[in-house]
Amino acid sequence: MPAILPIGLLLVAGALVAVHGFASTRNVANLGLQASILLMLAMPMTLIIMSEGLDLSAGAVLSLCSVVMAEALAGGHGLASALAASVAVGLGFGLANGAMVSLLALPPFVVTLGTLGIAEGAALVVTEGNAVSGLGSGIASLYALDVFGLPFPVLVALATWLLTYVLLHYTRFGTYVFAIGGNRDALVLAGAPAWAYHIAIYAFGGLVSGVAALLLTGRMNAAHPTVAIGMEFDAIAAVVLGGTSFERGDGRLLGTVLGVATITVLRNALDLLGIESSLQVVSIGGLILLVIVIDRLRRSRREQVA
Amino acid sequence: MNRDDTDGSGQPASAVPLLALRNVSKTFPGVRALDDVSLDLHAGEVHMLLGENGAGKSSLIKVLYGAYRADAGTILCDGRLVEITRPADARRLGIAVIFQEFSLVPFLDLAQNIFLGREPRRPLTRLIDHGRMHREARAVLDSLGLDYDTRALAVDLGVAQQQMVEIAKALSQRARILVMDEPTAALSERESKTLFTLIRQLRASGVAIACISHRMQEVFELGDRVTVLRDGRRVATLPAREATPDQLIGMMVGRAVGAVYKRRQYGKAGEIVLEVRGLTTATGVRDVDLNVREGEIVGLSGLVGAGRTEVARAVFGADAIVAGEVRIFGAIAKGGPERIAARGVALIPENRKLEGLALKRSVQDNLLVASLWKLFPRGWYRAGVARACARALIDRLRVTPPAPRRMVRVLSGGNQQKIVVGKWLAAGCKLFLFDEPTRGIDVGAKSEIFALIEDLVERGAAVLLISAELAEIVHVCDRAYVMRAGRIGGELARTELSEENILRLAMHGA
Amino acid sequence: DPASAAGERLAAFYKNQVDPHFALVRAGVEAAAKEMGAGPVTHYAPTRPNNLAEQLSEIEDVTVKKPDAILFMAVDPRGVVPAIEKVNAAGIPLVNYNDRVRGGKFVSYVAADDFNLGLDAGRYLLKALGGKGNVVILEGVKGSTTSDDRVRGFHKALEENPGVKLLASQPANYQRLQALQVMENLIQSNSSIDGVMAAADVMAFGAIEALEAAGKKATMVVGIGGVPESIEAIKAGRLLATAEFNGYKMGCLATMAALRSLRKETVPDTIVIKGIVIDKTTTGPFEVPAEKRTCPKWEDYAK
Amino acid sequence: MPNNPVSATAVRSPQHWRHLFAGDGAELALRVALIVLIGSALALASDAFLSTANVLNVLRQASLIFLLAAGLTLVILCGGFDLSVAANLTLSACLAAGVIKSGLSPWLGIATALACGTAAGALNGLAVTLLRLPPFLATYAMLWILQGLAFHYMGGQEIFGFPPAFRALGTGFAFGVPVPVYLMAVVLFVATVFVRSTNVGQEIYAIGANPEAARLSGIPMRRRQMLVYMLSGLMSGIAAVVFLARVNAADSGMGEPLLLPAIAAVLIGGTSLFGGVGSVLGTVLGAIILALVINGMNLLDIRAQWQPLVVGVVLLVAVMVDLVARGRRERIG
Ligand SMILES: Nc1ncnc2c1ncn2[C@@H]1O[C@H](COP(=O)(O)OP(=O)(O)OP(=O)(O)O)[C@@H](O)[C@H]1O
Ligand SMILES: Nc1ncnc2c1ncn2[C@@H]1O[C@H](COP(=O)(O)OP(=O)(O)OP(=O)(O)O)[C@@H](O)[C@H]1O
Ligand SMILES: [Mg+2]
Ligand SMILES: [Mg+2]
Repeated sequence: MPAILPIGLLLVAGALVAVHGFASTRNVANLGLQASILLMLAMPMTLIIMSEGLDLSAGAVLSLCSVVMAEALAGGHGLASALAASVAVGLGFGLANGAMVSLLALPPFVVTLGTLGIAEGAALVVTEGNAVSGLGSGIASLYALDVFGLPFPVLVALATWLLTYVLLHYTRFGTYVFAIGGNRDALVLAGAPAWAYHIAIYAFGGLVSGVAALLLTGRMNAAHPTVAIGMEFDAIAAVVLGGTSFERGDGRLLGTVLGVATITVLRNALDLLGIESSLQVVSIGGLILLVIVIDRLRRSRREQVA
Repeated sequence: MNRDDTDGSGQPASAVPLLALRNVSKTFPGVRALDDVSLDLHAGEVHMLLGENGAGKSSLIKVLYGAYRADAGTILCDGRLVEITRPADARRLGIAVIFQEFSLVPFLDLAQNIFLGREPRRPLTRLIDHGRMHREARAVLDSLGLDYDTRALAVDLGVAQQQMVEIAKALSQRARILVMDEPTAALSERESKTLFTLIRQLRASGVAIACISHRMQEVFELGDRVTVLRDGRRVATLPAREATPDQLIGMMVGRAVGAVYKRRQYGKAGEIVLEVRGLTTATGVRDVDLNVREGEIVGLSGLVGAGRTEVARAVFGADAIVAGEVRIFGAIAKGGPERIAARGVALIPENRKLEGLALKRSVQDNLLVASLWKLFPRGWYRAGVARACARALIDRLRVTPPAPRRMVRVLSGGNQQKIVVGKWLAAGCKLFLFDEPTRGIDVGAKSEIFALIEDLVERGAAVLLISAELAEIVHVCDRAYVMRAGRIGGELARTELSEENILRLAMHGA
Repeated sequence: DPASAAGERLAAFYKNQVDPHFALVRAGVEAAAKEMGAGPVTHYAPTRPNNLAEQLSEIEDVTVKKPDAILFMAVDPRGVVPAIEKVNAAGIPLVNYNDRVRGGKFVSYVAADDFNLGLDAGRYLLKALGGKGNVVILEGVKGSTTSDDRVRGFHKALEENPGVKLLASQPANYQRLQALQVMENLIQSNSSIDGVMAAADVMAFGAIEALEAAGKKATMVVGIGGVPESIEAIKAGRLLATAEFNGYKMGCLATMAALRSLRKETVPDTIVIKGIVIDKTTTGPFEVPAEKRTCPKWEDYAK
Repeated sequence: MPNNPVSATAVRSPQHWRHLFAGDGAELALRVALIVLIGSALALASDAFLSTANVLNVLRQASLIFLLAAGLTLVILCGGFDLSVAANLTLSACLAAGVIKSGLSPWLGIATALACGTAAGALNGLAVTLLRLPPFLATYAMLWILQGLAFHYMGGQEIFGFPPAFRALGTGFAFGVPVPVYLMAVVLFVATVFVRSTNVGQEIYAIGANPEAARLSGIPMRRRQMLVYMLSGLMSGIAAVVFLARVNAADSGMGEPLLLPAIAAVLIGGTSLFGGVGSVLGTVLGAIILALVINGMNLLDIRAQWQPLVVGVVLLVAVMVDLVARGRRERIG
């Protein structure tokens, strides 16, 4: 189990004791809302990192999807067709990323840094840099919906988790995610169309971004061309804090969830404590450092025992 | 698929070959890997493929498996023309291949690895049926006499275990045609024997088997027919019974070489260069004592997993020492590889791809990496000098092609191994730790490498030689230590060196 | 009135912790809170400058903390509306300052009149140019109220002076280096630039550096702001003028509005801080460092 | 030396300057071609483009990115990564500004920037070598920490107004060429000689290509890694000085916008993120391509919203161009 578990638990325990209002119903709901978009980015990101890849474009693509969705809504289209448009854009970027990584064997970091620019630029050009609003109340009320006592965004995020879990552990696609990261040649030699599955990993990421745009847009009842840029780094940090490695297809979905939870709880608790923003910045760095140092120490002990 | 054990060596080959390659050619930029090669595989035969490193054996297999696309030539299956453009096509035709490079996925368990690409799925949901997969994997492993846990991750296996899983993976396909690229290179004698028994069973049940090996005795032990390749061409195909080792080697290298390298002369041992006392490591070495003298080749033998590699790594400073000491020229050796190497010690590691080579760098860069400071003591690297020096090493090692700027990744396995060995030659070392220096190397290259080792000791170097091939230890070493379960099981002087004695110590201790 | 001091807890929001303008705002908030006997103020700025997503989370978190009142400026005027509505629902009074939010309920909106700041600064420059010549505009972050309104003001000024030609209008995102490089590039394609209108002083400085390095000291630059650096530059004759965008006053007045409303006094729903155009002749009052400044009188603004 | 097949003195071979580009001549040529292509297009579209002044202008703008990216290139060649370069620049610049502004000598300010940069680099190095942390994450954590310290130190204020002698480092000209361009040339020359013509440089490539093999070849891996992270930190410090001198002010957000351009410059320059392949010369070309694109967009008065999109396309084009060269490098012996 990665080091994120004890540290996350410690953090939560500390917050419960020391932070006034942390356990209030309202705050728990906040935590859920704040974690949900990050979780949705981090789920496919886990698979992508397991496949020895990276997706720096996730935040920019999410922003663009949100813009597309908002433009569609503002243009009087229904929620379903707006979602379809957003998913199509996300999927398009995912496929493009995947194709360049899989078929042209370009490094994922470079490819997705390029598509980050393209997505960001496209969103800026479409919106002229302005936020898109006037979406009507449909998406906002969907966002505010409670289903079986769970807020809609949390439900969508949990569903994404469940879906990713089933995909990873109970389908060929998931098995091949391990294989593409661990030994792609083995998969090719096993007769599987590795290239297609490799594309599918990124396409899955784009698709989830397209759906996550629903939450992002709903949260603001508007869209902003650069709102989610930078979130991909939080997602990557969550994935790696959760114990997924950049090498050899070693990944843990639950670890990612814990990583997302820890980052969210930390920021939330610091806000509730009213800690200076500059110190918040330092403590985020400190948390990441702490987790990876502990992970490292534990691992070297295991290496010695083995 | 495992019928009664019958010795199938006498079975006649059927008239129509199960698989036939006709006039296959394959060119890589600058290299003609296969040149008009034809090959027949009949049901119930073991067809051995022989050839020097880079002769094109692996390429031939890759063509018949659809991993490479041939430039010319046809493939017939059951006498019918077939197209094999992708591995999936080959699988459909009942071809299974065990490749030279491992093809296990580290973070999948054994069952998932064995069934990679063929995962059983539940009918309705199309989700993977883990229960069935593990049951069937269990059955395959049992048939090989392996008690590995099907839930263990591949990453936790040793090299030999990985090779056995590779074999299980191929067997589980119930293929009609089974091709093996140096399956025994990573196995100990005992595991090899298990494999041979199995191969005979498969042959008896009508499977067509092709097998690449650099070990001459395997050709005669297993083979019904032998095909020899040289420089991408087929030299000859003949019944194994009618062939002699010298004849085959002659065909392979185009010149006469002894089957097993024989030490030319034994010199006088000088002062102690390496002395290890009570060495214990976290990697499983227990209380090891040994020493190596100037002008000596000392063997370190034992079954796979006995901990020989770990001894070498600990001496070289690559693994931490828990207890005991290592002395080099009498002085205690401490620190990491850079400190030990600076004192004139070289380690030729066993896993060339992971530990030995920078695959994306050139031959020249790899050859000189350990001797930079020897060649350029001031620290100024001069490319012209480096090039000339690399050329000299390439000539000495007979690396083909002799191109210093070629990327190491595209060299054949054996040539890669030569570079791993070669990179220490210019460093001016006095103690060489050779860990499986001849793994995957053809006989010609093998004798070249042993000549090189002998040359080193004649010039006063000390050598510790680890090899899975007992014959090498017996014929090359001045004396040998035999390890068992992390400890030294015993020491054998030159007069006592024999395969039986080594095996006795390796399995039962002194 | 300090008479009813009650130690109210305030939360104040900023768009970033990078721009000195917000440091002045913060100083004003602190000063007014102290003066009126409010409790400690907690300050919130996104850890990444101008990050909307982070600001949304901060609003949500602050709602849990339930301060007595919130002083709020939006990274984006529209995207924050649902979050503000939640604060409204939680019954926490808000004062909007600096950047207007396009929705939600606020006790008061305290801000400069960005359009007029742009117009005044623009007019000042064009008058100095004698109603003719070539100018360029450096915009701030697209979509922010401050930038958009100020640029509209510039354009109005240009309309009034048909003799002046607008050569280019490029965003430099309130960043000095970006303004510097945009200016360097514009100098190459436009041999004569007579004036520059920058939506904020930082960008004016970037432009000045570029112009001075190119030996074009004659080009006149106006900005909007009035941070200490601007005053020095005006005195040194590098910056022609700047339209006062007084962060200190804004912080003071927003705090006063919040506290007064908490103390059941009436507060106007809009407080416009009229700024003068600061030029060589009027730098005096702005040379006082933030810690020595005093808040303006409430009565002067609450008409 | 019993086992030396050849010794350095035994072989006399002419020293080729060409080896400075050994191995990736094709990639570099393609990048130069890309620059020529973009340049010709711009020259056709805008009269102002081909003036000496504008060419120097582009080089000056490229120099800041390059200074930052040069250190990053070394780290990446060595198989590492450094996400903290820009935050390091910010902190170094802020501290240096503080020193200069407090009336101390500008020299002391410069020393502060270089020392701060190098120290932060050393911390990265220690995290990677001593604690063996994954570089991407360790330097990401460092990014936050350095940025936080800069926020804390500046408290939202800015520090501005430096002595002209100091400012000359960023704005000055010598023989008609901007000072930062000289600095770029010097760093390019020194770094290229360092990686191509010293043993240590060769070792850096070897570590990047396969750290385990390099370690088992007796290369003092940790010392070399330490060195590249410290050099990267030093370059952040140097870039901080140029930045300060150029804009005449420091604020706590100054470096952040340079991070992605610096990474992009390295990547457009053809250095592989997997280590062991690439060159500093490539990075300079990458930085010039970036500056060129932005310059062109300004000259043609294209709205700045298009910038990220165009830069993204250029990055992808650059790496795709490599596909052509890649096969060549692998096979030509
Ligand atoms: N992908 C490739 N690209 C370029 N050249 C290749 C490639 N694969 C093989 N070759 C070349 O083709 C020739 C035959 O290689 P092959 O691997 O078939 O040899 P081999 O007989 O299996 O040797 P070994 O016994 O060393 O494994 C070699 O010269 C090798 O360098
Ligand atoms: N049959 C086995 N059962 C359990 N562990 C094994 C077995 N084989 C190998 N190992 C593991 O592998 C480690 C050493 O393996 P390795 O094969 O490198 O040893 P070796 O003696 O150098 O053999 P060789 O050099 O022939 O590969 C052991 O410490 C052990 O943990
Ligand atoms: Mg082979
Ligand atoms: Mg071994």
